[in-house]
Order: sequence, then C-alpha cells, then structure tokens
Amino acid sequence: MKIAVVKEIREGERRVALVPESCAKLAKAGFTVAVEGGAGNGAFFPDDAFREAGAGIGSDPAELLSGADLVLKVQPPMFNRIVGRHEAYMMRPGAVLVGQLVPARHPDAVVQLAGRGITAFATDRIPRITRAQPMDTLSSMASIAGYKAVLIAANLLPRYFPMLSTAAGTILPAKVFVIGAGVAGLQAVATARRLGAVVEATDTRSAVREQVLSLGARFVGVETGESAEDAGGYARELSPEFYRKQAELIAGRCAASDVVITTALIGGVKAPRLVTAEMVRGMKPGTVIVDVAAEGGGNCELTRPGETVVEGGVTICGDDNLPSTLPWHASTLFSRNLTAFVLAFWKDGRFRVDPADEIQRAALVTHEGKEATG
Amino acid sequence: MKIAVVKEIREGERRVALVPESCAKLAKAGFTVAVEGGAGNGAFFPDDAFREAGAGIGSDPAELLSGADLVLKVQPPMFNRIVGRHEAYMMRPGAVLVGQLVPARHPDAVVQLAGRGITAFATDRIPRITRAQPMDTLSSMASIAGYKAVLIAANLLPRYFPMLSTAAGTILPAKVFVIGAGVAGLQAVATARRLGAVVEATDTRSAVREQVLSLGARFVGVETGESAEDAGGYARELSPEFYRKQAELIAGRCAASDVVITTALIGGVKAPRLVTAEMVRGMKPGTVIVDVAAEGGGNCELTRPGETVVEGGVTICGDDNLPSTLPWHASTLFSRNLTAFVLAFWKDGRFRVDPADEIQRAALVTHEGKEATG
Amino acid sequence: MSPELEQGLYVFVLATFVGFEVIRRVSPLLHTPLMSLTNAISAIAVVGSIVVAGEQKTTLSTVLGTVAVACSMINIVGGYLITYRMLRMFRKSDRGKP
Amino acid sequence: MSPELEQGLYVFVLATFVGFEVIRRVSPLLHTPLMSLTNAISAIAVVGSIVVAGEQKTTLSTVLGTVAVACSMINIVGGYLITYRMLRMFRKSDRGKP
Amino acid sequence: MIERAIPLIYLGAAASFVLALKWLSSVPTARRGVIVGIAGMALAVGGTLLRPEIVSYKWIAAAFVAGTVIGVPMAMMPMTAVPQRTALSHAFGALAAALVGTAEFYLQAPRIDRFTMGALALEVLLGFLTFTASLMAFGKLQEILPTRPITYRNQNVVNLAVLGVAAGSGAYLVARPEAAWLFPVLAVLSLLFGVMLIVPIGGADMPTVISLLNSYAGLAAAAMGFVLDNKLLIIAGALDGSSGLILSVIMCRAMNRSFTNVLFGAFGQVQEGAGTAGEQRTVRSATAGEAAAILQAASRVIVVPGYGMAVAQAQHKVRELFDALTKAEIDVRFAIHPVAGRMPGHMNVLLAEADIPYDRLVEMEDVNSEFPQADVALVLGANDVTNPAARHDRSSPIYGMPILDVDRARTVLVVKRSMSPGFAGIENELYHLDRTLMVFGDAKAVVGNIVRELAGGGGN
Amino acid sequence: MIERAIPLIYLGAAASFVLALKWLSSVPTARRGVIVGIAGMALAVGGTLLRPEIVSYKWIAAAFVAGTVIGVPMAMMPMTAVPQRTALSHAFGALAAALVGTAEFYLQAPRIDRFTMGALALEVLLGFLTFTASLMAFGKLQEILPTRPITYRNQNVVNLAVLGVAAGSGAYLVARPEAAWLFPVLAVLSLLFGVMLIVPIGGADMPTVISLLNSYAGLAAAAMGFVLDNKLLIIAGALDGSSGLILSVIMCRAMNRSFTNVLFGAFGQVQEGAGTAGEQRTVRSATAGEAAAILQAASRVIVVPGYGMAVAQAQHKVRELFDALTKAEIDVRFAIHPVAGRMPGHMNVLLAEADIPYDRLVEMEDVNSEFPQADVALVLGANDVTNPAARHDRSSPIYGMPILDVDRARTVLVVKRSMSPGFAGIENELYHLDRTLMVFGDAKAVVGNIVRELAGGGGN
Ligand SMILES: NC(=O)c1ccc[n+]([C@@H]2O[C@H](COP(=O)([O-])OP(=O)(O)OC[C@H]3O[C@@H](n4cnc5c(N)ncnc54)[C@H](OP(=O)(O)O)[C@@H]3O)[C@@H](O)[C@H]2O)c1
Ligand SMILES: NC(=O)c1ccc[n+]([C@@H]2O[C@H](COP(=O)([O-])OP(=O)(O)OC[C@H]3O[C@@H](n4cnc5c(N)ncnc54)[C@H](OP(=O)(O)O)[C@@H]3O)[C@@H](O)[C@H]2O)c1
Ligand SMILES: NC(=O)c1ccc[n+]([C@@H]2O[C@H](COP(=O)([O-])OP(=O)(O)OC[C@H]3O[C@@H](n4cnc5c(N)ncnc54)[C@H](O)[C@@H]3O)[C@@H](O)[C@H]2O)c1
Ligand SMILES: NC(=O)c1ccc[n+]([C@@H]2O[C@H](COP(=O)([O-])OP(=O)(O)OC[C@H]3O[C@@H](n4cnc5c(N)ncnc54)[C@H](O)[C@@H]3O)[C@@H](O)[C@H]2O)c1
Repeated sequence: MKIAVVKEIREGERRVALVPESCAKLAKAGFTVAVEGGAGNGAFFPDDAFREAGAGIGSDPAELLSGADLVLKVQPPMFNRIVGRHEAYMMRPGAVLVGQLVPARHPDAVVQLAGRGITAFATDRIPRITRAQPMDTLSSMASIAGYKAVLIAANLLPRYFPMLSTAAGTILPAKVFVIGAGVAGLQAVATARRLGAVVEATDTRSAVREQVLSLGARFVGVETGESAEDAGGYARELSPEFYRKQAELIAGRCAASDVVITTALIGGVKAPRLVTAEMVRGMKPGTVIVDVAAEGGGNCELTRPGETVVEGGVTICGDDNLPSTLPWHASTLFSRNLTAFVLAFWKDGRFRVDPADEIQRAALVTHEGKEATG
Repeated sequence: MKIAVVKEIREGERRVALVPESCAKLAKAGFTVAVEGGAGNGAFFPDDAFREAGAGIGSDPAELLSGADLVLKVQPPMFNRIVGRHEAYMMRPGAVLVGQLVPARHPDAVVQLAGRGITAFATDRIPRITRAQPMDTLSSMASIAGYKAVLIAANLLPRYFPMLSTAAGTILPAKVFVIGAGVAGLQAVATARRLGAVVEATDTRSAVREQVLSLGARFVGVETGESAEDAGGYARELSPEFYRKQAELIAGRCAASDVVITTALIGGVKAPRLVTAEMVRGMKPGTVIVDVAAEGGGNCELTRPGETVVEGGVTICGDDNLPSTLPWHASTLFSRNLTAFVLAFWKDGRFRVDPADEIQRAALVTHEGKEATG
Repeated sequence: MSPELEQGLYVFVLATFVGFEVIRRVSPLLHTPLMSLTNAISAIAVVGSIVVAGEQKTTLSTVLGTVAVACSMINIVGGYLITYRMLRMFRKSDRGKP
Repeated sequence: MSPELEQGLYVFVLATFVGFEVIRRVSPLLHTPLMSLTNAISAIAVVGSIVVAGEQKTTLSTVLGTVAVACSMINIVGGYLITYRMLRMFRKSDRGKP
Repeated sequence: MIERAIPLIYLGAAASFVLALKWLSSVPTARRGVIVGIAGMALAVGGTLLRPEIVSYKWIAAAFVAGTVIGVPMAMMPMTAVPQRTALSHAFGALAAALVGTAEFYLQAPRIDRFTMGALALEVLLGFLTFTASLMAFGKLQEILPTRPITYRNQNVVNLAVLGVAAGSGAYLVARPEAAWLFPVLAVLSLLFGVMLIVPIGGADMPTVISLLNSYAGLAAAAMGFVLDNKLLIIAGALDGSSGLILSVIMCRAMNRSFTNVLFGAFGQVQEGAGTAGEQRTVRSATAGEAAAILQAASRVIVVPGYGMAVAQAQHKVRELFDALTKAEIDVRFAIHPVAGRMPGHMNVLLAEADIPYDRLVEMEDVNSEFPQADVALVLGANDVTNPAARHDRSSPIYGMPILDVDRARTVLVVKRSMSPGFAGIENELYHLDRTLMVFGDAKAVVGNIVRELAGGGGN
Repeated sequence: MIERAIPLIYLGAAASFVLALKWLSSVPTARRGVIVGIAGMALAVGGTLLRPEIVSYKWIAAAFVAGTVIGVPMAMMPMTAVPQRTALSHAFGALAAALVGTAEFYLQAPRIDRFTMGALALEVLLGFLTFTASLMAFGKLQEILPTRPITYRNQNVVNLAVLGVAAGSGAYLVARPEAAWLFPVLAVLSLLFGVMLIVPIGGADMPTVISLLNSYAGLAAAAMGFVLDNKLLIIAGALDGSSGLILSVIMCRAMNRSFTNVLFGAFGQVQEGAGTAGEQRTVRSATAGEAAAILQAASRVIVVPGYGMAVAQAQHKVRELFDALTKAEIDVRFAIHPVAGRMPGHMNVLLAEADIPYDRLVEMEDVNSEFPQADVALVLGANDVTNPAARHDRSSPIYGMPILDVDRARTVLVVKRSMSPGFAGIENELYHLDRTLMVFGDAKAVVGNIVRELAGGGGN
C-alpha cells in the first residue's frame, strides 16, 4: 500500500504530516512511503532524513497524490495555486485521506472529497476515549497551542511574569486568566504557573474545577445547575441567563489581569464570544490577550484571526495556527497520532475501512461518494 | 531643582527614564519634574499618569532639556533628527546628566558631553558594591535581558522546553546552554529551569560555579589556574591557552544543545567571540542562539546586532536592546535606580556633585568640561 | 538478702524503667511543666512525714514530722498548681494564634 | 490483703506498664521478630517447671514437671534462634542493596 | 551460700527481659535485644538450677536435651513459616505452664490457700486454653485445618457457656479446694474452649491471634508467679502479657481491623464470617505505617503517579518520600503513563515543580520490563492506567490501551481515597490481587504519613 | 477494717503517678496528666491518714494548713519565675525527706538493722544536700546570689573530700548504729556539700541542675521507702529519680551541653569557668532539636532566606518546614531582602519552585516593622542582608544599605555552616547578640533535621 505526504500549502503552515521516525515505522509495517521534497523543511526535517528512514522523495505533488492509496495531511485539502489544482482532485477516487480535516469549518473540502469519491477520516473527530488517545491530534495540538499561547503572551507583555524581589523594589507576579480549561487551557495554566504567574481559570464544565486545582491554580466559575457537558465530553451551549452571569465574571477578571488566554470552544469547533470589545476597553493598557480559539472565530470580539492587533493599549494575538509555531514537536506528535491511527486498522497488508468500528465511524467524513453521518 | 525627562529617540527604545511612581517620589523630595509628552507611551505609562504624579508635561524636548538642572535618560544622548540637534547640545552647560551611558561604547557622546561642560554620570559604572545595588541599572537591565532571552528562545525553538509524557510519546526536555553566568546568565538559567529545560552554564569566574549550582543547574567549566576576575568583580581577559580549551568545551556543548544563550562580557562592556561560525555549523537544525551580548558586539560570530538571522537551520537572535522588550518593568526598575542615585546625593535641596564619594567617582564620566578619570 | 530488700529492689528497678521510658521522648515544649510535676511527685515524702507526725512517739519526732508535713505540703500544693497554670497557658496561646 | 499478693501486684502492675511503654512505638518492621521474642520470654515458665521437676516430690509432679521443662525448652531454643535468624536477614537485605 | 544470690540473679533476669524488649523495638539495637534476652533466660534458668529444693538434675537434664533436640529444627523452618512455628512453640510454652499448675495443684491440694488457688486456677485455665488454641492456629496456618472461619448458629452462646463453666469450676475450687475432682473438669473445659475460640477465626487473622495468645501465655506465667511467689515469673509474665496485647493492637491497626473484632472474633464474626467469605473479591488494606515498613524493606521502588496525586497536590510530599527512600539507598523511579492525569504532561508539570530529577523518570516501554524486578510498585492516585483489564478484557472500554504493568511487581501499594473508579468509570481488578495493598486516604496525607513513619519509625 | 485497703490505695496512687508522667509527656494529654497526678497524691495522703499508727491529727492538720498557706502564693509567682519557684519548692520537699529520716533515726537508733540504716543514711544525705543545693539554685536564679560560677583552686578536691567524709560517716553508722553522735556530722556535711555543689555552676545551667536535684529528691524519697518498707514511696521516688535524670539529660542535649559537664559541673568547670567569660564576644549555638523546640513554642515566625539556602538547595526542605509550622497553627512569613542571593529575584525563583504561596512573602519595608512582634526570626544562610552594622557602623562597606531587622525579633535562629562572612566579607555582629542562637550546618540538612524533630518531637 502506498502512502503519500505532500508539503502543506496553507500559508504559514510549517508542519508536515509524517516525520522520518514514523516513515520508518510505517515502512517496517509494509507500507511504501513517498514524501514531497522539502515537505519537512519548515519543521527542520531535511529530505535526507526522510530518505534515511526509507521514504521516497518526489517532487511533483500531483504525481504523489494520484499514485497513493493513502494520503496523510495536516490541513484539509485545498486549492494548490502552484500546481493549479485542488488537492482533492489530485487524489485518485477510492483513496483514503487521513488528517485534521475539521469538517465543520471546511464544508467545501468535504464536498470536494465526497464528490471525488475519497474515503476521508478527520482525526479531530476521533472520540475522546482512553483507547483512542494515541491517535488524538486535537489533544496533542491543543497542548502545544496552550503552551505557546503563554510564551507568546509572556513575550508580548511589558511586564515580568514571576515575582522577583530586587534591589530596585519588588516585582509583583503577573496575573493570568485562562478562559476555557480543556487541553489547551490546562496546558496554558501549567505553563503560566511554571513561569511564576498567579493563575486563575474558568470553564463551564464542572469537572474542570478539580482539574484546574490539580495544577495548583485557582478556579473561578459561575454556579450553575445546568449540565455543561455533552455526551462526547465537549462543552455544549447554555442558557442566556448563564452567559449573562459569566460575562460579568469574565469582565471583572479580565480587568484585573495582565494576561488573558482564551481557549473556549463549543462542540470542539465553534468559539463562543466571551470577551467583548467593551470588556477590552476595561482592561489595563499593556494587557495581552492570546486568543487560542482564533481559528474557530475567536473568543474575543476584537480578535482578527491570523493577526496581532493593539486596541487601546491591549494587545490581542489572534494567531490561528499556534501548533505550527512549534513545528518540530507539532509534526512529530501529529505524525505519531496518524501513524497510530493507520496502524490500528492495518491488518494483513491492508488498511481496512470498517465503519462498524467505534473510532472509524466517528472519524469518517466521506466514504464512497457520500458524506458520512458519524 | 528641575529635572527633565525626554522621550528616548533611539530606534526601538520603548523605555522611559522616569515612571510616574518615581516622579511622585522626587516631587515629594522637592524636585520639579517635567516630562516630554508621550515619553511613557512605549512603556504603557500615559501622560495622565505623569500628571497625576505631579510632573509637568512639555512638548518640546529642546525646551525641556535646556531648562533642566538634572536630566535623566535611558540611552546616551544622541542626535535628535526631528529637532535637528544633538541632545547634549540641547542641555545647558553645568547641568547634570544621569543615565546608562556606557562610555566605552559611546566615546562620541562622551566627547560631546565634555565639550558642552555637562556633568555626566554613567549608572553602568556604579561599582558593584552592596550599598550601591539600588542604583545598579546594569543588574536590573541584565536581569530582564536574561529572562527575555529565554522567552525569545522558547518562542523561536521548534520544540517544547519541558519534558512531557503524552499519549503520542514522550517529549524530551530541551537542552539549554548558557555561556556567561553573570546577572543575565543566572536569570536565564533560572527562567529556563522554570520552563522545565535541562540547563548547563559555563563561565570563567570561579565563584560562578556555586551560583549556578545554587539555581539547580549544571556547571561546566574549564579547569584553570588563572584568576578570571578583576578588582571590580568583572571578568578579565585570559590566556590564549585558556580560550583554546574553552572553545573546545563550548563547541561540544553547543552541538548537543537546543538553545544557546550567550551573555559573556569582559569588563562589563566588550563581548568576547566565543561561538564561531564553525561551531554554528556543528549545531542541529532548529537550534536557537540568543546573543544577549549583541550590544557589546556579540559572543557569536554570526550575530548581527539588532537582527534575527537563520544560518544553516540555526536561528541567531541578536536583539541588542532586550530590556526594551519588557518596557513597563524595565522603565520602572530603571527609574527606581536613577531615583535612588539622585536621592542618595540630594542634600539640603541640592544634588551634590562630590567626586570624593566612592560611587560618584566611579560613575562620573565628564565634569567641568573634562573627561573624568574614574 | 532480706526479702524486704528484694521486694523493694524489684519495685525500684521496674519503676526506674517506667520513668525512663515514659519521659524518653517527651516534647521539649513540656520540659518545664514536667519538671514541675516531678517536683510535685517528689513530695511523696509526705507519706512518711504524716506517719512520723501522727505517731507522736517522741516530741522530737512529732516536731520534725510536723515540719516535714508542712514542707511536703508546700511542695505538693505549689507543684501541682503551677503545673496546671502552665498547661493552661499552652491552651491560651494556642487559641490566641491568628 | 496478703503481703504476698500486695508485693506481687506492685510488680505486676509496674511490669505491665513497662511492657506497654516499651512496645508502644515499635516499628512495624519489627512486629514479627518481637512476636518471636515475647514468645521466647513466655517460656519463663521453665523456672517453675525446673523446680517441680527437680523437687521430685511425687511421681506425677516429677513427670509433669519434666514434660513441662522439655516444652519450655523447645520454646526457649526455638524462640531465640528464630528471632536471631530473622534479624540477621534484615542485615543481609540491607547490604544487598545497590 | 550461693542460693542467697538467687533473688539478685532473678532481678538481673527480669531487667534483662525488659531491656530485651526495649532494644528489640528499634532496628539499630534489635540484635543487642536478642542477646540480652538470651542472657536473661540463661540467668533465670541458671538461678533456678541453684535452688536448694532441687534434689535431682537427672530428669531436668533429659528434658533439656529433649527440648533442644526438638526446638532447634523447629527454628530452622523456612522464614515463610514463621507464624506457624511461633504458634507451635506457643503451644509448648502454654502447656508447660498448665502442667506446672497441675503438678502444683496435686502437690498442695487440699491444703491450699484461696489466693494461691485462685492464681493456680487462672494459670491452668489460661495455660490449657492457650495450648489448644495455639495448636489450632498452627493447624490453620499450616493449612492442615481448613483456613476459612467455621461458624454455626448460637456459636457465641455455646462458647461463652463453656468458658463460664470452666471459670465456675475454678471459682468453686477456690472456695473449696478439697473438691479435687473438679480440677480435671477445669482442665478439659479449658482445652475445649481453646479449640472453640479459634474455629471461627479466619486464617488471615491468625498472626494477630497468635500475638494475643502470646499475651495469654504471659498471663499464665504471671499467675504461676503468684502461685510460687516468684517475682521473676510475675515480671516476665506481665511483660509478655502487656507487650503481646499492645503488639496485637498495633498489628490490628496496621491491618486496618478493629481490635475488638479480632479479640472477640469468636463471637463477633459469626454473622459475617458465614458463607461465601473467601470466594468474594476481597481487598486488603494497609496503613501508612505498614506501607512505610514495606517500602523500607524494598530495594527497588517504582512510583506510578496519576490524577489523584495532582488532585491532592501531593507532589511536594512525593518529593520528600523520594528523598527519604533515596537516602535509605533504595532505588526509586517514576513511571509516567502517557495519559496519566487530565492533560498531556500533567504529571511532568507536577514532578518538575517538585524538582524530581529527570533521570528518575522512565518511559512506559522501558519500565514495563522492570516491574517484575521491582519490590514495590507504589501507585499514587492512578487508576485506569494501571488496570490490567486493558490487557485481556475485550469488553472493557480501555481494552488495548497499553498500561503500566504494576501488577507484576512483588508488592503493589495503591494510594487512593476509596474504591471509586477513575476517568473511564470502570472497576480495577488490580485492587483485588493478593499482592495488592490499598492504602486509603488523600494522597498528600498518606504520603506525608509514610514519610513521617520512615523518619520516625526507625525507633529512636 | 478499712486499713486493709491501704495497700490497694497505695497501689492506685503509684499507678496514678506513672500515668501522670506518661500523659504529661505529650501535649494533647498533658492536662489529664496533671489531674491524675493530683488524684494520685490525694490517694497517697488519704491512704496514709487512714493508717492505724496515727494517733493524733492535730499537728498534721496544722501542718497542712501551713503548707497550703505558703504553697499557694508560691505557685502564683509570675511564669518567668518558674525555675526559681521550682527550686524553692524542691528545697522544701528535700527537707521533708531529710527531717523524716532524722526523726526515724532518733526513734529507732541504735536498734536499727544495717539495711534500714543504710537506706536511712542515704535518705538523709540526699535530703539535706538537695535542700541546701536547691536553696542555692534558688538564690542564683533569683539573683540574690551572684550568678556567675565561683571557682577556686582545688575546688574539686575539697568538694570530694566533704562528700567523702559525709559518706564515710553514713557507712560507719551502718556498721555501728550506736555511734549516734555521727548523725549530726552526716547532716551538717550533707548540708555543706549541697552548697558547695552549686557554687561553681553558672546561672544558665540552673534549670538542668534543678532537674537533677529533682532526681536526687526522688532518690531520697525512694530511700525513705526502703526505710519504712513502703512500696509507694519506692515507686514514686524511683519514678522521680529516673525521670528527673532523663529529663536533665534531654535538657542538656537540647542546650547542646554535655550532660557530664553539668552533672559533674562542680568539678569540670573549674578550668574554663574562670576568668573573662562574659567579656569575650561569645556565640551561642543550638542544635536542630532546640531550634525545633523554639519554633514550636512560637506563634509568629519570620524566615529570612539568603544565598546559603540557595547553595544548599534547601528550598524543598524549607517548604516542609513551612508546612509543618503552618499545620501547628504557627504564622510563618518569608522576608526576602532585595539583594539576597546572587541575582535579582534569586530567592523568589527558589521559593516559587517550592511553591511557597506568594501571600506568605513580605516586602522589606513592611516586614521590618513586624520583627519586634515576631517570636522567632529564622535566618537561613543569609548574612550581609541581616548585618546590623549597616545601620550604625559608618566604616562598614555596607553602611547605609537597608537591612532586615532580624535582631529585633525575640529570638534569632541563624542557620549557616560556620562563622565565615558572606559576600561583603565582613563580620556580622548579629551572631554575638544574646538573643541569637547559631545552628551550624548545611541549610538543607539543618532544616531537614528541624522538620524531623517537629514531626517526631510532638510525643506520639
Ligand atoms: N492525560 C490526558 O491528556 C487525559 C485527558 C483527559 C482524560 N484522560 C484520562 O484520564 C485517565 C488518567 O488515568 P489516571 O490513572 O491518571 O487517573 P484516573 O484513572 O482518573 O484515576 C485517578 C484516581 O485517583 C484517585 N484520587 C482522586 N483524588 C485523589 C486524592 N486526593 N488522593 C488520592 N487519590 C485520589 C481516584 O480514586 P478515589 O476517588 O478513590 O480517591 C481515582 O481513581 C485515563 O483514563 C485517561 O484516558 C487523560
Ligand atoms: N541579589 C543580587 O543581585 C546580588 C548579586 C551579587 C551579589 N550580591 C550580594 O550578595 C549578598 C547577599 O546576601 P545574603 O545574605 O543572601 O548572602 P551572604 O551575605 O553572601 O551570606 C550567605 C551565607 O550563607 C552561608 N552559606 C553558604 N552555603 C551554605 C549552606 N550550604 N548551608 C548553610 N549556609 C550556607 C554562608 O555562611 P557559611 O559559609 O558559614 O555557611 C554565608 O555567610 C549581599 O552582600 C549582596 O550585595 C547580591
Ligand atoms: N479521554 C481522553 O483521553 C481525553 C483526551 C483529551 C481530552 N479529553 C476530554 O475532551 C473534552 C474536550 O477537551 P478539549 O480540550 O478538546 O475542549 P475544547 O477545545 O472543545 O474546548 C475548550 C474548553 O472550553 C470550554 N468552554 C466552552 N464554552 C465555554 C464557555 N462559554 N466558557 C468557558 N469555557 C467554555 C470547554 O468546556 C472546554 O473545556 C474534555 O472533556 C477533555 O477532558 C479526553
Ligand atoms: N555586589 C553587588 O551587589 C552585585 C550586584 C550585581 C552583580 N555583581 C557582580 O558583578 C559582577 C559582574 O556581573 P555582570 O552580570 O554585570 O557581568 P557581565 O555582564 O560583565 O558579564 C557576564 C558574565 O560573562 C562572564 N564571562 C566573561 N568572559 C567570559 C568567557 N570568556 N567565557 C565565559 N564567560 C565569560 C563573566 O564572568 C560574567 O559572569 C559579578 O561578579 C556579579 O556577581 C555584584
């Protein structure tokens, strides 16, 4: 079975779907792996490393994609301007595509894939069950996003993070407020605590309280009778009454904080508006907001996805591809996740598409020309 | 006595020599303080805050400088393109200037100041004695530089800093190598350790070994019989034999590290060349060098002061004004240092120039038209 | 060896052991109250004093005995009272803490 | 109350105290050896047994006494030996560590 | 002449016993304790042999030889058989006391004063009951007898009746020593009661029971002391009685069992002991003290932290534990499961905060092959990541997840607050294994207690 | 009839004393200890009053009243005067024993057996010497007498001679009780020896000496017990004797003094006690145990970390100390000097690593006004930043630097390895203050030991 990996074409994307380490593993399992030349450059994996790992190096993405039974990607397929064709159309019908497709955000790509008869798996839809964790790209990428969000904030903040007693007086620790304490939020909490900040976090799901405390940070929350969790463990939408109370809480905490990190998503995809322009105006000059949910539209009203803007002394970072700023580890983890997924269904020399399997059923986006219903 | 503070004109300089808190303190002591409008903007101190602290706001730097008995600055005086005059020439003869002048790096400024008959104190020449620590701008700025150097490195590095065990495999901690463990180097060691990296440091002075260990990091050093310390506690130049052995050590450690932070200075001013182009070639792609000594010429051969360059996969950050990237705290500390200096010699309503005093003697750069001999 | 002596010795040795064992790991905090308490216990001589004073065999013995009883009594009353006061202080300072 | 009983009781009460105090804080590591040791000490019945066996007052008493001495002896020899062996093990495992 | 020294010799023996117990209760002085104990016994025996009443040494010598010949091989039983051996040895000791009592009775009765008769009755009662009870305990431990508790209806009534009649006979004898025919009744009933006492107690409780029987044997010896007016016997007996009692209390506490439950086990357990006990899934729990002892005796320890350690914020205590064990030259490593906690690297964050050296962390693949060599796997608030069901139970939601094979360590100590499940919401069969001991409680508190035990438990 | 119960009453009294001591040796049970102690004494007195030998209660009642009238006000002395009070109370107790001995002698002599006479001589010797020695101790503590040790050449020879003659008289009396004239000699020499014993001991050692005298008084009572064949006296006396002895050993250890040095202080101190002691700059050092006791007794502690804490990497141990003290409801704060350590924020990095809550750190300006209210300032490897020379010594290189005013705390504990200076290379006069105790050693080790003491020293 042939696997193809092409250079990611989304602007600013530095990750690669497979790293040499995984190529070697897949080759050993019996796959033939081909990688586009320079695909790993952004993440500091030179072509030579892929060669050493037993992968072939191709130069033409169209050729690579059309010849592959299995295509591994980071970003959903998109129109390749250089080649002048859409990636989905370079693949042959019946081929399998695995990647973080986020179908809810890329309905166009889903249509193209279905139309082309490609069997596509979205790793972001893999259920959050214990057994599937090694394949869970959302977790590994979110963890990086949370970590980087804090580093970016620390770099943009005109203040120190830690407390320091110096001959020129005491420096008080920065106050960091994390909204949404899923994987990214928790990692942000942990990283900010490492740097010595005073950290508070809020979330709608009740289990999170204990998790935040377990990292030594403070939890602030709205008392609610509603269950904030859907069946998949994701947050669900709540009553207007709840959002009103929450807005009050957030406005207060934001005004008192030096750094605000927002990571809230609903259903894993949609970013609720939690920090309004009004609230930003109430914040101290010099405050930094890092909106990790930028790709989902942003939790802050003033976030411009992909850009860093300053509004009334408040810096708002809307980087919409944080994992890509840590390309070496992001690629490595992503690649391991995909490899785990592929090898889990690799039996008798074949990758088996099996919609009866719990994981595959959830992750399947298109199959045999139709959109899968999940 | 009138104090004037103008907006710093060096490109990229975001600090201000006095912050409102210090203005209030000086005003209370009997000074009249005037600040140029917008001088604090870069550091997020709005004019209003200065006004509230009792400072007057002026708009013309020439007017402010010429009317002042005491001028406080961050950077040495330089040619003001907008006004079209050199700052030294805007001051009146006999006035006192206090700032981090670094005379060894700015001989031109010294000449101008002497020519203009200005009494200038360089805070960077204040002796490193216990009593003078509250005035020691070198320490407070170096501390910021060390802290920021690590944050910048962590941001540029394509890898995680901390060790993490995740479902997609274990992430090994980044290896950080700190060259020169003075104030900046030690702060870099501490910050990198906070972020979970494995840290090694080297220095020529023998007392540093214990200090590095006292931060929980590893010390690597060249065994030497030579005393590496001059009378002032600064590092002095050593024998070629020593530098040969040291180069070997550094080359080895650099090749094994993910991040190299260089902070070595001789006599507090000159940066020795410690990381050669050859050594950079021996480093792994993706490695990051942050050259904190860039302003002194850089410890790395490939450093371009003020720029960040990538050479053979190695990113070399040569930011030559790191403290300015943390403007709020940098200004606050700087301002407190200057205030401590001024108030220490403020007696009976007058700032007393007293070359007999140990601190003033050391810090005096020009006085009564002559260069001071120190 | 007289049986009296034998019996006495057994009791003495055992009681010595008990004393050692009981005090061996006392908290330094309690050194002073303990001293006062042992002080009070050493007033056990009152037992002998009472007998001597009460037997009224000779004037000398009665006088000596009476003085001895008084002395012991000072010891008893003072020892226990002060120990008790000291311990009460512990309590108070405990509660007084912020 | 007979003086015998009185004396006996003093000794008994004190010895009981000593036993309690001494064992009270023993490390759990030593529970088993301690049990063996107290086991061996309980063979003190040998003192009575020897007298009964040695007096040879009646055949019954001599026989019973002799059996009792043998039984006690098993207890003594076994108890001490095993305690000793156990403690030696402690040592070894200590030394065997990396 | 020499016999005038006997009281002094006895005094020395008594003091030696006290010292022996004292020294044996702390590790560094334990050996000294044994030696002084032996010396004490030698003094006691030697002193007795000097007594003028003794007219012939023939039988005594024979008995000495016989006792030694039987005693030495018994002491050479393998270490695992120590409890059995102790039980058996007890039986002999108690029998000795009972036989002496019997001999004395027939020597003195009916010219026997009340006080002596009372002590004598007590001696015989305790002696005989301890004899048979010890034999029963031996049988259960050696698995000659069925180890499971045997219970029947009204067991407690029957037992109490037997004891009551025995005690009654004793009391009657005190009042009228001439009723010598009652003596055999007393003896037989005592023997019977000893058997009945042990029947309803399960094998697992035997060590505690033995320690308690030890205490009874001591009391029998003390009673003998009253009969013979011998202070040495009284002291040694009392020492034995009290230390045996307190030791069994301590042991109960260490096993997290109520002492009364064991002490009156015969009566209390009737209800629960009946039926299926043994077939049920049992859980063995331990105290922090016992956990400390187990860790102290280990050479290699692997710590498995989980979400519970994070919740308890126990990382600094874990650091203390690490320090304490490392100082005792015990090799401690940390095995971090990839998904332990609630976010990637959750455990790393905490362990780094506590400054656990990186080289002490081992990856899952490497550590799994090391568990079989580990003396102790210490699981701190981890659950799902140690669940063996992942290896074999195809129906389990975590089937197929690689887990940490803690169940392959020699002993598994699990610290958690209750039997509740972890994130995946499933039961963990690890907790029912024979080699597993649960230490219930908040991880921070438990680890803190273990550290304290390790510091203080050394004995001094 | 009722007097048959006296032995039982006495037994109860003896048991009460044992329990009293036992309970008093741990904080939570201490009050119970006093109460049972009082009960024991009541039993003893009550039991004695029942004795048939007593023919008249008149004098006894009068003596009771007198004793109470004097005793109560004595017990109301201020707490700071406790040592004096104890000494005085001792004097009375010892006197009672000596007087009873005297009375017995004149009642029985010369028809007195050797054993009784021996015990009696011991009783009188110990009683009288303790009497005068206690009075002397009282005088020194109350500063009626000069507190400094008074020594002269050959002091030890003279003292030993006096004791020797006293003991010799006693021995002669044992051999020939009819030599009644020797009795006053014995009494006077004992009184004299008591004085001579205390003369060469300094005021600072008095508490230990008192505890030791306590032990002597106990032994006197025990001797009385042998004379009167009274077990209660023997037990109470022996308890007192042994507990007093061990207590003084413990106190010596806590003060880092050798016990023999104090016990034979009279003879040992001659050489060193002489001369200039007091004028020299002295340094008082303490052990970790004493430091723990001082901390335990405090309500407010301010910890001052310095470079030494960093060098020792003691931050995790400091965290443990913080936990332990906080748990004991002691208020602990950290005062970080701006230039402590070797880089800005050096201490913060370490304390953050150990997760000391930020709100426990106080700034220099705020904390300096709090030192006078602090019971203990614990200086951990800080030196220059605590040097009072900065405040007043214009010639000092650190003159004018603001420092942490630790010298204003009630007690200053300084943990460092030696007397070597810090970064500035100058001596620190703080170390020579009266309120300062140096705890020498590596900061990590010392703090670790203190924590251990705090955990174990609680008594149970
Ligand atoms: N790592 C990730 O990224 C991630 C993210 C989400 C979910 N998960 C899931 O989380 C689980 C992680 O496994 P795990 O073994 O670490 O945790 P776990 O299976 O959730 O078990 C944690 C155990 O800790 C105990 N506990 C809780 N608080 C405690 C306290 N204060 N003191 C002592 N014990 C305490 C609980 O038992 P008691 O209540 O009886 O004390 C519980 O059984 C896996 O199922 C994994 O899939 C992981
Ligand atoms: N903060 C800064 O930025 C900075 C930078 C450079 C210099 N300085 C200077 O450094 C000094 C700081 O004052 P400081 O009070 O923190 O330190 P210090 O005055 O240097 O005193 C540190 C003390 O710690 C003791 N010590 C060293 N290792 C120890 C160990 N393992 N365990 C226990 N004690 C140990 C040493 O005494 P023993 O040897 O007897 O143990 C020493 O006296 C000031 O003079 C300051 O001016 C500060
Ligand atoms: N079983 C596993 O192995 C595993 C692995 C990783 C994650 N998970 C679980 O998956 C779930 C989702 O995690 P995720 O990181 O992908 O979440 P996510 O990225 O979908 O959302 C981020 C966080 O935002 C929160 N949020 C949503 N609306 C909010 C609002 N209005 N205000 C504040 N917070 C709001 C959510 O509750 C969530 O915690 C969690 O339950 C997590 O524990 C499970
Ligand atoms: N007394 C005080 O209060 C006080 C305050 C701050 C600093 N100081 C002291 O001032 C001195 C200078 O500190 P700084 O931070 O300004 O130093 P710096 O900035 O002048 O130099 C940085 C470090 O580079 C090192 N270095 C020089 N050549 C090197 C080489 N070839 N290889 C490796 N390392 C080399 C130096 O030893 C120094 O540690 C130190 O002794 C410091 O402890 C004292």
